Amino acid sequence: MVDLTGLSALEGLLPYEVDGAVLSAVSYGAITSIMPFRGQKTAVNVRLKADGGAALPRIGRVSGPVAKRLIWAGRGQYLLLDLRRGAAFDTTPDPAFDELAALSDQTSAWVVMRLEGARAQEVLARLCPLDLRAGVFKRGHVARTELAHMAVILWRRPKGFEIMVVRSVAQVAMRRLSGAMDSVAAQAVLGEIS
Amino acid sequence: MSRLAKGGLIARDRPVRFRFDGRELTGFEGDTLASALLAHDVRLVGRSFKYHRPRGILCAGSEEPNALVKIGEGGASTPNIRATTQEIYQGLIAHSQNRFPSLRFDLMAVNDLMAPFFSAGFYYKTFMWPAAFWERFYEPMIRRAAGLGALSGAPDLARYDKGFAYCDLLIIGAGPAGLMAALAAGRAGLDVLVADEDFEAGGRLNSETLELDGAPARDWLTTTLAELSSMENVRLMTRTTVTGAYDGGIYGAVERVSHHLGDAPDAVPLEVFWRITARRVILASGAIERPIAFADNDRPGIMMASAVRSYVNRFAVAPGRDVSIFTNNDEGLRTARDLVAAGIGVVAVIDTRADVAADDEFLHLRGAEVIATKGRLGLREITVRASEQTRGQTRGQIQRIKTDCLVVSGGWNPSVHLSCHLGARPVWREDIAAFIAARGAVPGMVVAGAACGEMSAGAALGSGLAAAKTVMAALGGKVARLRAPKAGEEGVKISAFWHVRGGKGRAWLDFSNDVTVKDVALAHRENFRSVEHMKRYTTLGMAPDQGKLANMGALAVMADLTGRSVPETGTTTFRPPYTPVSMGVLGAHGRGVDFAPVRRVPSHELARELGAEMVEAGLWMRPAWYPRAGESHWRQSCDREALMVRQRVGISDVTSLGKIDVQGPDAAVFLDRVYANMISTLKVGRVRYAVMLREDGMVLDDGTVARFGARHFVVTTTTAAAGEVLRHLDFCAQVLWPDLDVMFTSVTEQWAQFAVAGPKSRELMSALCDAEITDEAFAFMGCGEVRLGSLVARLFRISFSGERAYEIAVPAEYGDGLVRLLDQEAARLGGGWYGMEALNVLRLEKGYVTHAELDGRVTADDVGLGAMVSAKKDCVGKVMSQREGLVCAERLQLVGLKPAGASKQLLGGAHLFNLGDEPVRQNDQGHITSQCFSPHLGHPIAQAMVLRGRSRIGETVRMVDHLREVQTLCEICSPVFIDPDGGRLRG
Amino acid sequence: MEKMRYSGFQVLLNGLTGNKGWRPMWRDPTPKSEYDVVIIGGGGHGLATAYYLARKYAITNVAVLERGYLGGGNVGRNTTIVRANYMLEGSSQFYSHSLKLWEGLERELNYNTMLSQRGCLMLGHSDGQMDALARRGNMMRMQGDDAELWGRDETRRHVPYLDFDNARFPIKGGLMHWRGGTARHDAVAWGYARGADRRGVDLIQNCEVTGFRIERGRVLGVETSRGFIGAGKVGVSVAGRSSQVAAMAGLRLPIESHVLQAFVTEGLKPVIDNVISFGMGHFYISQSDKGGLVFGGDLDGYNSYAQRGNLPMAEHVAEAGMALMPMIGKARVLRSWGGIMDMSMGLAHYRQNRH
Amino acid sequence: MRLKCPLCGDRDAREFHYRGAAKLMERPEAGAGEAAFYDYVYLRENPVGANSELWFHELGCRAWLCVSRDVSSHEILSVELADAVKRGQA
Repeated sequence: MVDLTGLSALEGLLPYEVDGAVLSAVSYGAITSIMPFRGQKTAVNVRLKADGGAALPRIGRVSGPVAKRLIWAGRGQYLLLDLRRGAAFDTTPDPAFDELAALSDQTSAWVVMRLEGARAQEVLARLCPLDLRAGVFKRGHVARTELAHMAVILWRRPKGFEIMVVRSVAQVAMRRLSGAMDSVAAQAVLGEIS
Repeated sequence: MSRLAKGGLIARDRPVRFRFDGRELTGFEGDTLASALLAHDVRLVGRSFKYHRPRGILCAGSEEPNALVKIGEGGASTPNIRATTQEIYQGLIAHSQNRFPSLRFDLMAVNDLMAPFFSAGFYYKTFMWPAAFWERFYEPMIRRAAGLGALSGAPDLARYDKGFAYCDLLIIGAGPAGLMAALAAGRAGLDVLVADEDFEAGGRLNSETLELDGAPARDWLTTTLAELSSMENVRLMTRTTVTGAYDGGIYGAVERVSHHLGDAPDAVPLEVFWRITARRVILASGAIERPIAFADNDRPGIMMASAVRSYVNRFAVAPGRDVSIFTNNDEGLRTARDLVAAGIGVVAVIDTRADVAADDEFLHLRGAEVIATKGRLGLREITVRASEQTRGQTRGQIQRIKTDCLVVSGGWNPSVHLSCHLGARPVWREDIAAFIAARGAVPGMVVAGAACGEMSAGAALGSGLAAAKTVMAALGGKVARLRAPKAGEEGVKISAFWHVRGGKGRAWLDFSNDVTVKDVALAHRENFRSVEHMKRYTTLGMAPDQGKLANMGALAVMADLTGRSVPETGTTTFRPPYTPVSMGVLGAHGRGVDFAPVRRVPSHELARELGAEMVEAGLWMRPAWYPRAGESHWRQSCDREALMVRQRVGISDVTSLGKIDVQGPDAAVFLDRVYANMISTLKVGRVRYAVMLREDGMVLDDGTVARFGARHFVVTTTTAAAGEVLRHLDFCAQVLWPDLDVMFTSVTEQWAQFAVAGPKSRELMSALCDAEITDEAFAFMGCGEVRLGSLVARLFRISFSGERAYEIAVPAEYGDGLVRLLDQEAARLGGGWYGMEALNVLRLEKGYVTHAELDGRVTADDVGLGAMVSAKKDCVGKVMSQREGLVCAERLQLVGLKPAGASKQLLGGAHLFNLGDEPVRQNDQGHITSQCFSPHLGHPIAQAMVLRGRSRIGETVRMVDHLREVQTLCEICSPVFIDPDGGRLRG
Repeated sequence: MEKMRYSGFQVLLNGLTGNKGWRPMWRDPTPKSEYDVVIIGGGGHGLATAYYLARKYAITNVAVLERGYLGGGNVGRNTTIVRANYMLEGSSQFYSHSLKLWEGLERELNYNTMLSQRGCLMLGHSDGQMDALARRGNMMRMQGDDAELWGRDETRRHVPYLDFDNARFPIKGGLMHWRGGTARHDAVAWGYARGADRRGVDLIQNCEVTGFRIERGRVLGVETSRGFIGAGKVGVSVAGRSSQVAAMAGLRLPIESHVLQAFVTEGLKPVIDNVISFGMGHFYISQSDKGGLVFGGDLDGYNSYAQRGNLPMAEHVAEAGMALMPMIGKARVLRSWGGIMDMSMGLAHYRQNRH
Repeated sequence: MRLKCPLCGDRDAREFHYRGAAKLMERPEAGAGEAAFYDYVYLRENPVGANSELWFHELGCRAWLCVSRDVSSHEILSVELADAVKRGQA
């Protein structure tokens, strides 16, 4: 019987740190897409709560504890990010949801990076057209947007952001983020000396 | 040396060495290249575009038309840099441009002697005979003369970056108006971004000897800048030019981060391009002083008055020893006073106004004009005509004045550019004889200071404050109690005066493009009288400065000639960018592999280890072939791989194909509507090949539909069309049939998927999976879940090769693990990897189509899939696919081709003809869409689109490739070259 | 009006006499009450139509009505490319004929349109694209136009400054069409205008058509800002505004109006000899006789009647330029502008002399 | 340009994909015949001024939007979810 081992798309490439910012990889055990069928949102919430989780967040928001985070991920779609592998749903969607929502395992599909530090926002602003100002894109907010021509989902954390990109471009996204970190840090140093 | 002993904003304790045309010179930190050159009495800095006239520094800002130089040497050099904005740094190397062999002695200056024959548009009237001469002789000659600077030709390896910025208020220009507005808005707590193109904030306050509230303006500036920099909500960006206004409150801006540094650290970008989104904007871009046209007004030593004040007051440089001034407004007198205060001799002020009070400090000729100048490489003398109205002067008296610098002021043109980028036209203000920005020209933009005609510092400060109040009112905030400081000066008194009539030489309007008053007159004579015609005919305003100095004068000349007023004559269109933007920064991150994201397949690492050649497919990189020892040509690898699949087993990474989970109570109904064939009848555990049409009836894409449950399907798309198909599904679900309850999730990235094909594929699959893969559980076109240890995998028995084949999908993070396992197991069975090339061979042998055939112009019937369009239901594209022209017999249809002549060569893109027909367009019978060598058959095969092709199986046609000079005979055959009844597929 | 012939001799003669002898290139006639043919739109096509009606068919009682100034629409805004490297039935023949007209035009018009047949190169980045280029090139050769299929090495020999080593989309080769090139866009409008005017066509500027007078299904003439003008036939060539003008006559068209941006850099010494198009990047470029790099890309992608574009496309075009030829990084964009294109719903371009 | 997505808020237009006239919402019934489909697929009002059109928030929430936009000024007049508009019509 075979036993395959998983491999992160950013294996061995992170963390990356330059003055004022740290980019690191975050590993969620399971990521599940939940798309409630028509009229089933309440039932989905009941079911989620029965599993010890939070209800689905509002549009553009995050809900639930860190270990079992629920994020809004677009029109009619939510992602359950579970720190423990296979905690809520295994790769085979929970049959209890059959009539309630379209469930789809996305654990492998998304790669999550965390960008933190004093200049994290400035770094992200080099790549991302979203209005990232703290007064606009607040803690608990989540957005699907673009990062250097790639689709991303991002939300604000206490000291920075978590950034989700699809697996096939994870290395490109990482390279662009680390490049922006270099650029911002170097320019900041320049500003201090001149 | 013309450096003044004291004053200025230069750091005299920090000398900076630099070179100009090989000459070693020294300036100070705070100098521009222009000011440092003037400090060394370097007046000649360039040659003009067309006539190679000697030219000097005219301005002190980005509008400079003459002093364009090359900075740096070799591959990293930059042409056309304005010496007036380039800060000097240790070791800077600058060269003059557009001259040969040297700046002082330029052979091309012969053009100037030919000027009478090089009038506006002369080239439209000649160079037509003999016909062949244009390209061989005339044009190369014109081209060689073209341009000012030269690109090095080497790749630009400089680092460029981009960014997005958001603010409540963007203030464009950090002069008195902009700073006052920033202070008010900053104190009120707005999120403010101030951008200024200069390296010092302050605008004209740095260049004038003004007092504010009774103290030097510099004091106010220092305090204000200190306060602004202490505010967290205010960001002041110097060296940043806002270059364009775009829809939705978006502004483009270029930040020049390290042009002023000789050796910036590696990671420092040269420039950053900002996309700034602002709720409100205050345009405080100031104004640009305009010249007066008179004979030979382009000599080195003739300079704009405001520039001269900048050089004297800010850079502590005397632009000449005996300076004269030609003006139509008070700025001339102000300049004279500043010069005198700096200890520089003022020879005369030539004032076009007859009705102003005489200034006794210097010779003030009123009602006078400069009618000629002398000095080949630098001004030596001017000729002045004083008119009858001037007291103390006789009528029309001509006098010559020795002078080495002539200061010119023709009034001010407010910098309205950004207010016009969304199509608005500026409006005329008679009292200052200038166009100002129209109200509401750009939504959310308020104009302040000189840009809206408030020419004095006091008025500018007041207008900046007022603008901030307007913005605050609109955004619902309040300005703290704040007073604009009082300035002593008054507004500019001007009497419009554009050009001196009746002079003998040429009077230059556009210094950059060498356009004269006579050229405008000629345009008028030839009926090019609309401003756009005049511009296009004379090329006025099309040079690097985009007419910042020239346009108004030319408009006035044209207005004169046509008898219309200046506002009636109108302006040409203002277009972005305000000042030129480098391709490097606008296209930052476009270079090399960064141009588009690279998508990696799960087998990427192993493919690299195996030395596979990679090829792009959409944004993905996929292995094309896997060379083995002894294989030196791709065909060898490809042939081996293809035969391996036919004979044993091959494995291939098909992850890049689009995979979409379709779920929901209405999933089946929905898929019936988007696919041409019937999907709802598909049983759970089965797969169906399916075709999707566009609404116009053409094929959009093909793929498979697998049913995993009553309400759960997994559909695949081709690699290239994955994004388009998902968008189409969302469109159908949300826009066409929102009543259907169906959800899509792209699972392309979730599943690493591999094809396992060949007679031994079942054996391989069984070895891999926990349970044996039987034909009962997985018959041809069956699908289901299998376990690989703790993993649940999806298994599909589908084939794109014509062999018994499977596709197995595991969560992508296990992709690499599976890849290595597959590699090992395949090798055990004498098989291995096959790439895109072999995949193409296999599909051609079997007669399957790809996007080479499905090119957006074919119907399902054209490619032999007509029967798939179900008659029992409607679907997207069905009605239109049955249009007369799409179902008629006279269409190109998919067929196979095999060689029938001595030459076996079949070429993609070659066309087909009936035997005996001339190979011309009228006889075209079709073309080859794809071809390959079939190692299985031992000869080339092809797919072709042939007129009425399906009815012509067995016919011999001639393939002609004009481009590669190949002709051969080939036979039209079925596109299915192997196993037409599918025995191998079903096993 | 006196008809003046242009020549090197005239330029010389006038040069010696202060360029005082040049005459208006066209008249400014008052519109007559009726014409045999009225053409709406004084751009490239309208002027050319008037010219050929007069010269080829001796129909000279013709007026061209122009809302603004002659040649002010797309003919004055395009990127000056002239070519016949099309593939599909219809456009292929059309452009082939058009290029033949260009080739004799300056002598026919006695006006130098500066046709410069410096070659149009379309690049291919995959085997499939090379096959598609071969199909196109063969179609061109089959109807008598020129085309050469270049492999990677040959392409590199001709245009060594393209990025052959680090490109995201490697250059596999290209299709060269030597007879393609550029022409001075304004000059062709002015040349046709002068030619038509000399043959008696009335070119009427600042004359906007506001409606059609139609009786019993027949057009009798047009209402204009300068009054009613009767017409035997009315031709419409108002690219960008076709829908509106057609709607005045009660016609609906399968057209949307889109904006296409173009860009020019500051003048530079010659560095790019050919017209080069980079399909994968939606980018094309050439260098004008004045030294500016003239380039453009794809449509902005939304309906528009505003003759301006937006940043995303401008940035994309510049990124593609850097991807294709990283030597142009230090060239600076001087001006950008937008033209309005009539796009059919298959998104095939309707305009002649651009790409 | 910027569009105010009803779900995501104010966003740069670079996140969106433009499709064309909102008449595409009114797909004819299957039996409507070729002429009706020809009109649907090809003919456009192409007005100067306010235009009803469809945009897809492709790099955002993936909602199809029904946008009213002045095509002369590029001013966005309204943005609504296309499915809501469509259901409202039905």
